[in-house]
Amino acid sequence: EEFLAKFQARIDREEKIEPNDAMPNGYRKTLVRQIGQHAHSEIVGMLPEGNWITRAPSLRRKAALLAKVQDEGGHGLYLYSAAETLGVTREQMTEELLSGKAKYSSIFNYPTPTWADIGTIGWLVDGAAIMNQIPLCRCSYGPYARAMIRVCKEESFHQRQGYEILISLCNGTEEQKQMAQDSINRWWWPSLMMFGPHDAESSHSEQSMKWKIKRFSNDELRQKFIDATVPQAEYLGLTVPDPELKWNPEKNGGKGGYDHGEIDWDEFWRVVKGHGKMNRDRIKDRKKAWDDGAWVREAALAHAEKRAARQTQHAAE
Amino acid sequence: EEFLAKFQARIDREEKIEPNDAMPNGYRKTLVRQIGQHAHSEIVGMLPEGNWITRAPSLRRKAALLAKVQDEGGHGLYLYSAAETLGVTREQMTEELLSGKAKYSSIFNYPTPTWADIGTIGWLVDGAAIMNQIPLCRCSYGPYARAMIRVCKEESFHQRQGYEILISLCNGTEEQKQMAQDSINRWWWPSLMMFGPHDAESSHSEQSMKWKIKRFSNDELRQKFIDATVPQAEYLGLTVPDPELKWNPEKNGGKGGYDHGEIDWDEFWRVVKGHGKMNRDRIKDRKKAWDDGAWVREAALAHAEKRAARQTQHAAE
Amino acid sequence: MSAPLFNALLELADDHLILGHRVSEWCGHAPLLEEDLAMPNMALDMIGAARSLYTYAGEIEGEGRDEDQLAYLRYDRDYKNCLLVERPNEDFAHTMLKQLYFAAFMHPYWEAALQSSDETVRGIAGKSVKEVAYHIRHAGEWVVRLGDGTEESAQRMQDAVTELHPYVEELFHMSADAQAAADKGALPDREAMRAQWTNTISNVFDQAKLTMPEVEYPQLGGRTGHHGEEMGHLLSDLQYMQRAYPNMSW
Amino acid sequence: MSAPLFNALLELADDHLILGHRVSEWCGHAPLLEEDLAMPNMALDMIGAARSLYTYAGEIEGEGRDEDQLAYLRYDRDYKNCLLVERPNEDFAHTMLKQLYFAAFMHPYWEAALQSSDETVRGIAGKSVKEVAYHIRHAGEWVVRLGDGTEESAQRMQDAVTELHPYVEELFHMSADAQAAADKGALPDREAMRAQWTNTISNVFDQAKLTMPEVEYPQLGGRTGHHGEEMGHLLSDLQYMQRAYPNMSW
Repeated sequence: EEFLAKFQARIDREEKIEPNDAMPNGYRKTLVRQIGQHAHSEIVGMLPEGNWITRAPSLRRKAALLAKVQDEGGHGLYLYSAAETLGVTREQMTEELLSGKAKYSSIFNYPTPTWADIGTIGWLVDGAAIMNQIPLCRCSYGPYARAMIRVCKEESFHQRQGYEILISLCNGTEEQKQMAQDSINRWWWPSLMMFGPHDAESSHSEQSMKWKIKRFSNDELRQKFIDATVPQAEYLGLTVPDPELKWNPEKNGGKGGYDHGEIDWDEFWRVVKGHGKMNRDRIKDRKKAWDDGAWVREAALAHAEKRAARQTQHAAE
Repeated sequence: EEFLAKFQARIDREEKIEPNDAMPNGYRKTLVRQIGQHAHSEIVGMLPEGNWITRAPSLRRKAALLAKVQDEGGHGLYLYSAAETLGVTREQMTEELLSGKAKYSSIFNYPTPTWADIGTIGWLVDGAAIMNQIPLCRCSYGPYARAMIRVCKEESFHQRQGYEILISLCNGTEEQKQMAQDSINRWWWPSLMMFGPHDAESSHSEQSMKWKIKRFSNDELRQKFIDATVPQAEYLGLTVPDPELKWNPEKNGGKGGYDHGEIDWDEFWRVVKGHGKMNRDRIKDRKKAWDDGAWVREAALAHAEKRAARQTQHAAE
Repeated sequence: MSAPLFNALLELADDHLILGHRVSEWCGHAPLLEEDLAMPNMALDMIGAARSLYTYAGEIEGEGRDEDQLAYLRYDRDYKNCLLVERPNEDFAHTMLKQLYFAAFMHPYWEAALQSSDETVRGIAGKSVKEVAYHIRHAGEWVVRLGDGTEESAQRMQDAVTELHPYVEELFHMSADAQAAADKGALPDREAMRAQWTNTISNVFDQAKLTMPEVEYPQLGGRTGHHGEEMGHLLSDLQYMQRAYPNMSW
Repeated sequence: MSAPLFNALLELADDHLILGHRVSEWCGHAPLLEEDLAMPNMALDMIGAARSLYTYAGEIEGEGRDEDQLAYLRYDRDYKNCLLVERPNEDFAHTMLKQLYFAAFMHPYWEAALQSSDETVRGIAGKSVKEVAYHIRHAGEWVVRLGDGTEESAQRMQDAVTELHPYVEELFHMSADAQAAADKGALPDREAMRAQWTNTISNVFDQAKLTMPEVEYPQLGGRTGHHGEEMGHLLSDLQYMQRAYPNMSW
C-alpha cells in the first residue's frame, strides 16, 4: 500500500523509474509486455518492406530502403535491450513471438503487393507509429523513454522518405498515380487501427495512463493523426478512402478537425487474432530464420567458450 | 570360350538378346553402364530446360516446353526399366549418379542463360542425341533397342520444335537474332563433343562395336551431324562458330561433307571430370530433390504395407 | 454482359495459369520420377485450360488482346486468381493437397458448365472435366498415402490441411462478375459446388485419417486482386521475357 | 581509352551490385538480430560503390546512360560480374565466406586504386577501402567462429570452402578491358592482389582451422557474360519494376 503510494508519487513528480528501482509487479509486467510487443513489431516490420529490397525500382531507392529496414532492426535491438533491463531475455521474448504468445503490431500482417506500399508504409504507418511514440519519449520508465527518443528521430526521417516516394509517384505517369491511390486505399484504415480500439474498449489504458506509460488515449492520438495526414493526402492529390471524412470547424475545442467514418472493428479483431492475410507467413518467416540460424548461434557460443577456455589456460601457464 | 563364341554368333546373326538369355559379364556390365548413363542424362537433362519453364515467353512455348521436359522424364523411366532388366535397381543407379560414380552426358553441365538456348538445345543437342541414338534402335540388346525406338520418335519431334523456336527468333527483331547467334556460339562445340573423343581415344568403342551395342564410330557420327546441321544453320541465317568450317567435295567418298576445326579437348575433359559451369549445381539439385523426397517415398512404402496388411487381415476374416 | 463475362473468365483463367505455374515449379525436382511426369502433366492441363480461357476472354473483350497479353501483361493487382492457387509449394504434401482442393472444386464446376448457354464454355468444360477427374484421383491418392503413411508424412499432411483450409472458401465465393455470368447461364454458380466438394474431400480425408478443420475466418481477396507477397515474385519470373523484350513474337 | 575503361568499370560495378543483391536477400531472415543489421550494412556499402561506379561509367561512355539504366536495363549476357558474387546464398557459412573472399580482394585493390591516375577512381577507392576493411573483419570473424565452432558449423564452413574456392581465381583474372585500364594507370592490376589476398585468407583459415583446397580448374566466364542459371532469376526480380514500368521516375 505504502510502497504503491510512494511509487505513484514518484511518477506524479515525473521522476524517471530506472532498472534497479523497486517497482510494482504490474508496472514491470505492463512494460515487459509493451516493450516486447514494440520490439517484435520492429522485427516483424522488416518483412513487408524487406519484400521490396530486391525489386526496388532505382538504386537510390534500394539504398534508402536497405537503410530503413536496417534501422528497424536497430530499433528492435534497443527495445529488446530496454526490455532486458526488466529481467527478461531476448530468447524468451523471441520464443513468445514465435509461439504466438506475444503480439506485434497488426499492421505488419498486411501485404506489400506494390512498390507504392513502401511509400505508404513510410508515410502512414511510420506516421501513425510516431504519433504513438512521441509521448513515449516521456514515458516514466527511463530506458524505454530513452530508446524512444532515438527511435522517434529515425522514424520521422523514414516518414519523410516515404512521403517523398509518394510525391515521385504522384508527379509521375497515370500508372504511378493509380499505384499510389490503390496503396492509400489499402493502408488508410489499417493505419487508423494502429491506435487500437476505442478508448471505451481499451483494456490496459487507464492504469497505463496513471503510471505515465501512456499519456494520450487511443482516440485522441487517432484524431491527431487524421488531422495531420488528410492535408498531406490532399497535397499529393490522393483521395482518402473514407466518404464520411469531413472538415468540422467545431472539433478539437474550436480549432477544427476531421470527422471520419467508423472503423471496421471486425477486421481489426480478425487480424489481431491471427487471420489477416500475412499473419501466418510472417511468423513462418521469422520461425524459419530462427530455426535455420540455430546452428550459427550454437557455433558462436561454442567458439566463445573455446576461446575463453584457451585464454584461461594461457593465463594459467 | 565356347559360350562366348556362341553368343557372338547370335549377335552376328542380328538376333536380339533378351533379359533372361545368358550373356557375358562384360556385355551386361557395358549395357548397365551405358543405359544407366543414358537414363541419368535424361533426368539431369530436365534441369537446364526446366530452368525456363516458369519464364517461357508465351503460353504456347511454355506448354511445349513442359511437354518436352516431361518426355525426358519419360525417357528416363523407360531407360531405367531397360537397365533393371539387367538386374540393377533404380535406387542403385540413382545413388551412383548422386555420388558421382555414374556419369551423365556432359552437355547438361552447360547453363541455359537465355531463352534461345531452349531452341538450340532442341535443335543441336537433341539433334546430336538422335544421331547417336538411331543406331541404338538396332542395338543387340532387345529392351534397350525397343526403348530407343520410342525415344527417337519423340526426340525428333523435340528437334523440330527446337528448330522452330530458332526460326521465330531469326525472323524476329535484332535482339532476337543476336540471342539466337549467341546461343549457337555457346552450344556448337559442346554439341560436337557429345559424340565423344576421337575414335583413337575412345576406350569402350571396339568391343561395343563387336557386340553391336554401338554401330558407328564417334567420328563418323560427328561428321554426319555436322553435314546435316550446317545447312540448317545457313537456312536460319546463323553463323557456325568455326572459322575452319569448309565444304569439301571429296569428303564422304565423293558425296561431299564439311571439314571442320579441332575440338577443344581440354574443355571436354574438364567438364567430364566435373569442372563445367553447372556440374556441381546439377548434382546438388538432383540430390536435394532426392533427399527432400525421402519422406514421401517412405510414406508411400509405409502406406502400401499398411494396405497390404489390411487386405491380408480382411481375407483371413 | 461482355465485361462481367470477361472478368469471370479471367478469374478462371488466372486460377489455372497460377496453379499451373506452381505445379510446374516442381519439374525436375520431384520426390520420385513418376511425379516428375505427373506434375508437368497436371501443369499442362492447367496451362491448356488457361490458354482457352484467355483466348475466349480476349474475344469477348474485343480489344484485340490475345492469350499472352492477358497472361503476361497485367500487374499484380490485376490478377484475379483465388489465393489458394498462388500459395507457395512448400512441400509435396502442400502441393498435392492444393491440387486436390482445386480439382475437387473444378470437377463439379466443369460438369455444370457442360450445360452453359455459351458454346465455347461448353467446349472448354468438356475437355477439362476429364483432366480434372484425373487430378482428383492422382492428388487424392497421394493425400491418402501421406495422411496414412508414416508419422512424419501424417504430420506434414495435417499441417498442410491447417495451412490451406482457410483458402478454400474463396473457391465458392461469387464475385459480382461471376454472379452476372451465372445469372445469364454462361458460367455455373460457384456456391452450388459446395456439397460435392465436401463430399469428395471427406471421402479422401476419411481414408487419409485427416480431420477437416473449422475455419472461423476464411481468406478472401484474390478475386479483387488482393494477393499475398509471394505473388509478386512469381510474376517477376513469369513475365520476365515479355517485359524485357516487349512486342516480339516467340 | 573510353570503351575499355567503361567496360572495366562495369566489371567492378556489376560485382558490387550483384553481391550487394545477394547479401540484401538476407534482410529480415538472418540467424541473429545483429546480423540483420550487419548484412544490410554491407549491402549498403556494396550498392553505394556500385552507384558511383555506374555513374562514372555512364559519364565515360557519354551516351547519357545513368546508374539505373546501367544497373537495370541490360540482359543476362551483358552483365560482367565475376561468378563468385552471383552464387546463391545457400547458408550463412557460404554467405560470409563469399563476402570474405571478395573483400579480401577488394581491400588491396582499392588501396592500389588510391594511386590511380583517375581522380574519380581515387575518390571511390578512398571511400570503399574503409568499408571493405570492415567487411573483412566482420566476415572473417564469422568464418573463424564457424570454422572453429561446433562440428556442424565446421562441416558447413568446409563445404562452403570447397564450393566457393573454384570461383576465386576469376577475381585476379584480367580481361582485355581491365588490362587496358591498368596499362593507363586508371585501375589496378588485379593479378597484383594475389599475395595479399592469400595472406588475408590464410590468416583467417589458420584461426578457423580450415584448409585451403587446391583448385585444378578455376571457374571463369563472368567477365564475358557467361553466367550460371541462378543469375537469370536474380535479374528477373532485380529488373522487375524497370521492365514492367518502363521510362518512369521513382
